Amino acid sequence: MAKKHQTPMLDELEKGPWPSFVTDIKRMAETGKDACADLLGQLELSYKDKEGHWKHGGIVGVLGYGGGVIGRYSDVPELFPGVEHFHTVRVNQPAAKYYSTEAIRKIMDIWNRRGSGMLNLHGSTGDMVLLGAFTDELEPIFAELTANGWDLGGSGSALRTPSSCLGKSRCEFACIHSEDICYDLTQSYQDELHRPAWPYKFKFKVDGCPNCCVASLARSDCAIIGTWRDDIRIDAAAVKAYAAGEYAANGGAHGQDCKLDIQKDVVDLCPTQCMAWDGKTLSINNKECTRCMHCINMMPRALRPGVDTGASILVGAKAPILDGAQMGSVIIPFIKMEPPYEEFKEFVEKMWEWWDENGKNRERIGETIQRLGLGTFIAAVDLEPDPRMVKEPRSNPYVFYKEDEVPGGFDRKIEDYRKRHAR
Amino acid sequence: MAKKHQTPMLDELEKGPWPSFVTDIKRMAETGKDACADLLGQLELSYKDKEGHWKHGGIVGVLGYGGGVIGRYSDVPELFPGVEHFHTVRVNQPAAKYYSTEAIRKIMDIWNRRGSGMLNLHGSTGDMVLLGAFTDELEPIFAELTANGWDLGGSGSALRTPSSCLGKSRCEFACIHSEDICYDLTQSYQDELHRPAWPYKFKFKVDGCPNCCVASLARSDCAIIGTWRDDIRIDAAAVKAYAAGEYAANGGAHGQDCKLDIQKDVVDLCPTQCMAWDGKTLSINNKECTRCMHCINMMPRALRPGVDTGASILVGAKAPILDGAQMGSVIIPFIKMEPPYEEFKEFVEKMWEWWDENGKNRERIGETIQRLGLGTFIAAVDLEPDPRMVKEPRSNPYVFYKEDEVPGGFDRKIEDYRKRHAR
Amino acid sequence: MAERLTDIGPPKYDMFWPQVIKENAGKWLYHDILEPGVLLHVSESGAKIWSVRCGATRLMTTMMVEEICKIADQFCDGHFRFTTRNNVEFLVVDQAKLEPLKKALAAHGSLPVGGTGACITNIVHTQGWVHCHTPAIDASGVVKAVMDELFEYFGSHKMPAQVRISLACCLNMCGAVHCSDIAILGVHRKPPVIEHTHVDKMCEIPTTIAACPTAAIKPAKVDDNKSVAVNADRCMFCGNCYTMCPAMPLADADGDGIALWVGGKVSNSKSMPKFSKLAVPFIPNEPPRWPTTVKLIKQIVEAYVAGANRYERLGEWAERIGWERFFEKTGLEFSHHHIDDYRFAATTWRTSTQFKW
Amino acid sequence: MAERLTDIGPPKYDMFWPQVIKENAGKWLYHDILEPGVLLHVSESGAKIWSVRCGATRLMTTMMVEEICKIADQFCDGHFRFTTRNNVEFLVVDQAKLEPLKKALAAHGSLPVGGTGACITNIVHTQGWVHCHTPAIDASGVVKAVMDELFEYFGSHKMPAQVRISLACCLNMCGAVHCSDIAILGVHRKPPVIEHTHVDKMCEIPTTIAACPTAAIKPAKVDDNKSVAVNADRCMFCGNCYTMCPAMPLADADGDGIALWVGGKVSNSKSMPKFSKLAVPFIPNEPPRWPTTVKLIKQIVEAYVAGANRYERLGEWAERIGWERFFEKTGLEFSHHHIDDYRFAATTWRTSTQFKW
Ligand code: SRM
Ligand code: SRM
Ligand code: SRM
Ligand code: SRM
Ligand code: SF4
Ligand code: SF4
Ligand code: SF4
Ligand code: SF4
Ligand code: SF4
Ligand code: SF4
Ligand code: SF4
Ligand code: SF4
Repeated sequence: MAKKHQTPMLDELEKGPWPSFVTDIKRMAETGKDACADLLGQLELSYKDKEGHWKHGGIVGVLGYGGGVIGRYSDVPELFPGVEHFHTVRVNQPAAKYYSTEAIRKIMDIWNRRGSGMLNLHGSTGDMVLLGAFTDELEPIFAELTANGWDLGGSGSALRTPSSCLGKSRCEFACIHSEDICYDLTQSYQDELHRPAWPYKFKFKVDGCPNCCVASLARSDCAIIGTWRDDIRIDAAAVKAYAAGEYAANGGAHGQDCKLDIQKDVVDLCPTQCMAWDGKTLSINNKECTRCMHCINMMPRALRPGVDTGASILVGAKAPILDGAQMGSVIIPFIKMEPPYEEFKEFVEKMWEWWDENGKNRERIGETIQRLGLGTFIAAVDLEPDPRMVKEPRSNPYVFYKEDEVPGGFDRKIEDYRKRHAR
Repeated sequence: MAKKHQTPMLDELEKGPWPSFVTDIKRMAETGKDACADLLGQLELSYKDKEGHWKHGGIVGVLGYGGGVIGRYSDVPELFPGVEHFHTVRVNQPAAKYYSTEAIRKIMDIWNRRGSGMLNLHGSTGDMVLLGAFTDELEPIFAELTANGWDLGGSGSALRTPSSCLGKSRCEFACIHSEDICYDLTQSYQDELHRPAWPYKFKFKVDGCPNCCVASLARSDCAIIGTWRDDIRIDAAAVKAYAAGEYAANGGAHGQDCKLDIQKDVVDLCPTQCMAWDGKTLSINNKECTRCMHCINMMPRALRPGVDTGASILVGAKAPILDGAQMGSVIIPFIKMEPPYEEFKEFVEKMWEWWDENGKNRERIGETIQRLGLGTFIAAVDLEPDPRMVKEPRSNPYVFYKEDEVPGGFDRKIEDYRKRHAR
Repeated sequence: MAERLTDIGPPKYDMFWPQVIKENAGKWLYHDILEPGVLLHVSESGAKIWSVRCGATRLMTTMMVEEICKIADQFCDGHFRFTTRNNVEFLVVDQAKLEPLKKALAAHGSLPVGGTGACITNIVHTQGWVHCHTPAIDASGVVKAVMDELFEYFGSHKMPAQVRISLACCLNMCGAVHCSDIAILGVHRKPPVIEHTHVDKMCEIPTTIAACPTAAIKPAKVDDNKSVAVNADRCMFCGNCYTMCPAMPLADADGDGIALWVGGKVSNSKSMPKFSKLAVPFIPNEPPRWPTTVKLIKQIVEAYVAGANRYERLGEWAERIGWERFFEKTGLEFSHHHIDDYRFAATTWRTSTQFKW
Repeated sequence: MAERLTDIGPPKYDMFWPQVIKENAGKWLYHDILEPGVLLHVSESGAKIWSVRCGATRLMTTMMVEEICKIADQFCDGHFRFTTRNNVEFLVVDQAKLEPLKKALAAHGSLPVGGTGACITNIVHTQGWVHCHTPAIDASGVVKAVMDELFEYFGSHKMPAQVRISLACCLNMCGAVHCSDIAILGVHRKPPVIEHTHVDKMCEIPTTIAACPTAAIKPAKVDDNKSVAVNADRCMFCGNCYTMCPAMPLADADGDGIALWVGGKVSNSKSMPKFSKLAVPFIPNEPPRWPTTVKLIKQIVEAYVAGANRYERLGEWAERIGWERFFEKTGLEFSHHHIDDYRFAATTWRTSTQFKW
């Protein structure tokens, strides 16, 4: 059906050294994929109009699931019938996005037969995003996916697909098993993931250490970030090797020729100034260290996080809608994270319960906390106030007291007052 | 009339090395001053009750003035008739609070005859606060004050008594003549000071340099703070003398024995790290200096502010009521301040006009700016946006555009839109 | 029909791990970036794994995936992964296959090696005109144009520190651009145009009204239709009403375009995470290659490279020199749009005489 | 009767200057604090002036002023001044009179010399129970008790840097305590008690309602009286309603007391000005000598002296070591009251994994 459209503007995007999605899609279109040809056609029209050409939403899905599929229809379907329906299927990625060619080929095969053949690897939340299916195909796609061991990810006012950095699988900095935590939460909360029931969306992201390679601190309602409570491990011999210029600085991030000046690059840049270097020995006053990772990043062969590891839990990160963007803020400074993660899950369930009861429609938990107060939230999840939860104590004097905190309570009689004070 | 009251609690405040206001007032009471005896009596009662014993406000004043007197009545007058009326008279202090014994004795004489004989030197805004007069005495007090060259200060929704640091009179750091500016503004705006006409109070404070010895930045709706645009003056010989330990560090503020480590105490603590010291020469990259005063404070005999001096104007400081405390924020990064200060006064009048038109009842100008936007205020006083006005650019994407900023304006037809986009 | 499978969740994470990871997970000792795009990880056991990172388009076809699979089969026993920024990583266990892999990638032509260390790595981005209904800009096209210009920085270690560029095509910020070194954000600048004949049919009016962060929307009766009215003076074009109500589109060829934000970061290394700050309030949409956007980003990047200390993130640099200096060094204009006027605006005002000329 | 004099303003500032200031104003070259309380200023011309600073009570009698005048006449040709923190400065032109002046002051007994340099100078304060109608605490008595305890720091240079203590007896903060190293603040903790029979007579109800920052006040009819009702859950005891309406007093023996705040500063030296932060939410009123308040202030001061670097203001110290450490070092308790829940609360939350154990 789809004819090959003229795409003079898009063709400009075939130039230049960076890989071109246009070139990729064009060749797929040439194999006869209507959706590909029409997608390019419609995109060319958008380039001309400087406006998108998709209709608003559209509720489609698979049986028994409240999410996982985003409905999408063209607003110029007569011109581009191949993308008249262009629904996306969010396939829950494996934690840290490792694949075997065998496994991914099965999905590609399904997608070639039943979908547009175009996809995002990966969506911003972490899913494999299969882009463009007709409504009829959704249920068969789902059946084939599950038959092959795959399931849908989240959408709507539900738990969203959790994601993690690669952590212990290939990173020496990992203080917690980010992938296992991600997998465990995903499996434990399948119902919350597939059947929207909350005021709004809720995201978990798991980072193995404070470097935050999955950006949990900026993009998840609940960020689980690995950290430690004991001392940074120092390999004194390796420190000497760095000083002697035997190892590249910062794990080679600035080239193998870039060597480390331990005083200038490590000690002077430590945010707490808790390190000392006398030309021979590097020492760290661990009590004053805030575990920022800088020194470890600079000298990965000499320094390692401690061994009493666990996570800091930061709640409330989100994008700007409605009340402005937020980052996560510290709710649990330290919690051990060993399977089956029960202490953590108890916290999660208390948190959800509170949010479910108190959150307004379309209010992320971070906003509910803003509206009702961090102190209120802390109390609701049975935690004690801790200065680690704030950057600084309050500076305004507008302090609330509950009646039972004040001797004599709030009820007073004006007559008593007037006995002491004439009007 | 007043008997000597028993004041066992207050008597405890006669002990200890710090001067005792109780002892002072007691001896005055002994001379037969009823007000003094009764003030102590009533204060003792407050100590017992843990509640004050003054009635709320009371409108009293002198003819033709809307302020300058704060009405006050005892709520237990039968017990303490000497303070039944206890109005305060705010006498506009001389800039920087220099007195001759001759001049102040005249005021004390008036106050002994017609008032309580008690006063505050000085009130927080800067006035001499004569504490405690009966209503009948107010007009005579005013007449005697003016006859001796003194006038009342401000109160109510008016300009408040301007005040300043001692500046050029005895401080080598003064970049502007803070006392002259204070005096000039006070004289120029006598009407605004005495006849409340605004949404709320308005305060000027003038500091000769960024050390802010009159705390203008924290306590005045319009802070005028001396600064400079050229280079810090360096006396190289004096630098050497500091290095040699000949001069005390920080002008002797830590004792004459405390000497300066130029690298550690000056260069390393410079917030912009724009200084260098090679053991012989101190150099400053003035372009990067933020004129914080630290180095000058440390080495007053070697460093001096530049000679192209003027002021930064910071608007909006205030205490917490209603919307929270504010500090002043930079509105004019630099303005020359030479008599008759016309450019500055033009700004002041524009600012007042805008606030008068836009401010709500009991809204300080800082709050009006918060409510309507700093950008709106800047535009209203005919200034250009400058990055020096903010610590950082906005981080939220909620940017307003006016219709004339956007090609084609805001008026669009849904029919046109629907021509391009099916529903 | 067999029982319908649901709620099985994703495959377990270790299913696709190469054997060396199965054996050494949690035991890695250190890493070394051997050259741009090539990582070596060494285990306590002495085991090693090489990862070769390649730029990818994120929006790709199954054909492209098949090509990746072929390469992975040939050099990596069928193992590969994607990074959190949409790069592909080929996992090499046998050192002998490293150079041949690199040759094969060079021959492929669309899998540039890089994205490690002090580089400009792949741009995290969103759907744009390819799929979403609310974008103010395209995503993939802008990314392509920008990455072409910054290509030399992808495959090298020339930056003072890592630079993370993100793109989101509307204020929903699916790219979470609010904490990026450089953020490219699609912005609308016209209030919604209201289809009064359909508001009541297609939308829940109270929810729509509640959705507006500035309370710009009021109920209104227009030509006998129950509808809404928007106070244009209070509208800041967030598009949240449109999310709730399809009868209130914002998209407009003249109104829409790009805002640039700078200086955000997520990692806790050295300085605490930071929000991105507004650098350029508006650049018109200039498809297909968005030359002004590309130029201004280059300008920011070059000023940063010239001015920053090694290991200093873009935001750390801007804060060290001061934002007044940032605008001077980048040659960008400071306008009233840069002055915050939203909820926490007052916390961004300069309450000090400390600033630079 | 002669024409009534009005609007003459204060005497001109230079009327009361000693001759040496008239000649050298604007020409001062440097200063030197010779010993605690004794300042020397040297002019470009070589002229000198010595200033001897003495603590004073602010609340004083004309008798006290007369005593100051006598001393000034004897040693200073009748010249003296007050500082912005209510100390007296005797201005000495003739060096020979310096030592005799100091002796005379010592003999006087109520004019302690000090208040310069790295000291704890006089406490800026307000009216308290001596004059105002809204205080939660007394002012002069608390100041006396605290200064007695800190007396050794007034006349010495033992602090790491200057320490500015301020007191305000209610949230109106006439002492502008919001930017002080240590702030003593009178706080109420009970909502206003309403005199329903008088609200309509004594107050303008709409203005009263508008005065409440948290919108806790609603109109109400009570026993046929037009009055108001206060939602106690929303009241944070600011007293602003009472300012507008005398029929709503807040003062209460059990409810009222002191909160301590720390770490503010005004000067721009080194760090930018800072607000004071909550250290101790509440201490009951303990007249006549407020022992708990005195003890806790001492505790803060001693932790600061022990921990801070030289030249480091209290707030700079707290920020360097981190607030979690501040609470540890001072032995103060951190409670939910320390967590901000007002307008900018979210900007105070810790959005980083950076903190100390
Ligand atoms: C597909 C995806 C973008 C992409 O190209 O990768 C996406 C696409 C949409 N997002 Fe998103 N979001 C996607 C990740 C995100 C992220 C990033 C993340 O999860 O790490 C964010 C920021 C983090 C956050 O959650 O705050 C994000 C914040 C939003 C928001 C703003 C939410 C807020 O509280 O501020 C909306 C608006 C809404 O929910 O109404 C939104 C809404 C949408 C909608 C459903 C549009 C709408 O108005 O209803 C988009 C559908 C696009 C389409 O047709 O394909 N999307 N969205 C991402 C999901 C793919 C996946 O499952 O992997
Ligand atoms: C006398 C004085 C305190 C003192 O002991 O020194 C004082 C006393 C009062 N102030 Fe004040 N203020 C005094 C300086 C200040 C200052 C400090 C300053 O000016 O540098 C401030 C903080 C800075 C500011 O202006 O914000 C100050 C902020 C307030 C406020 C809160 C204003 C706000 O916007 O937050 C109020 C409440 C009000 O206006 O309703 C207030 C109200 C009052 C009232 C009139 C009480 C009231 O609720 O109406 C007090 C009368 C007390 C009395 O009976 O003696 N007073 N007031 C000070 C004036 C003396 C003088 O003229 O020199
Ligand atoms: C592969 C990946 C994780 C994954 O699960 O996929 C990853 C892997 C590594 N990161 Fe990362 N980071 C990855 C995304 C991130 C992100 C997230 C993002 O950009 O969206 C961040 C936070 C960015 C931010 O702060 O805005 C991130 C902040 C870091 C940092 C902190 C650097 C800093 O100075 O702030 C380090 C430490 C370093 O580089 O010295 C780090 C270090 C590392 C190390 C060295 C960890 C290790 O020992 O193996 C890995 C190689 C770094 C390299 O490529 O230079 N990784 N890293 C991600 C690769 C993305 C890409 O394709 O470009
Ligand atoms: C006399 C007085 C001005 C006046 O017009 O009355 C004054 C006088 C001087 N101040 Fe001040 N300051 C005076 C109140 C202030 C205030 C206001 C306040 O405390 O309410 C401040 C701001 C306080 C704050 O930041 O919270 C103030 C912040 C400074 C600073 C900045 C210090 C810092 O490290 O932040 C300096 C510089 C220094 O001391 O090195 C300074 C320096 C000076 C110098 C050295 C200026 C000079 O060259 O003569 C004067 C002698 C200082 C000394 O006593 O140690 N003056 N100074 C005030 C004496 C108050 C008192 O009796 O104790
Ligand atoms: S967040 Fe930490 S543990 Fe995870 S990949 Fe990045 S550096 Fe490694
Ligand atoms: S982790 Fe950060 S804070 Fe801790 S010692 Fe290293 S650089 Fe310093
Ligand atoms: S503010 Fe500056 S000029 Fe004024 S007295 Fe203080 S140090 Fe001197
Ligand atoms: S005034 Fe401050 S910023 Fe300028 S050189 Fe001196 S210490 Fe540095
Ligand atoms: S950022 Fe906006 S336009 Fe882009 S995908 Fe997300 S919701 Fe759609
Ligand atoms: S675009 Fe945003 S601000 Fe404008 S009317 Fe819609 S919801 Fe309100
Ligand atoms: S702080 Fe409050 S109680 Fe004290 S004088 Fe000011 S208004 Fe009165
Ligand atoms: S004390 Fe303050 S918060 Fe409470 S009712 Fe009165 S005005 Fe409102």
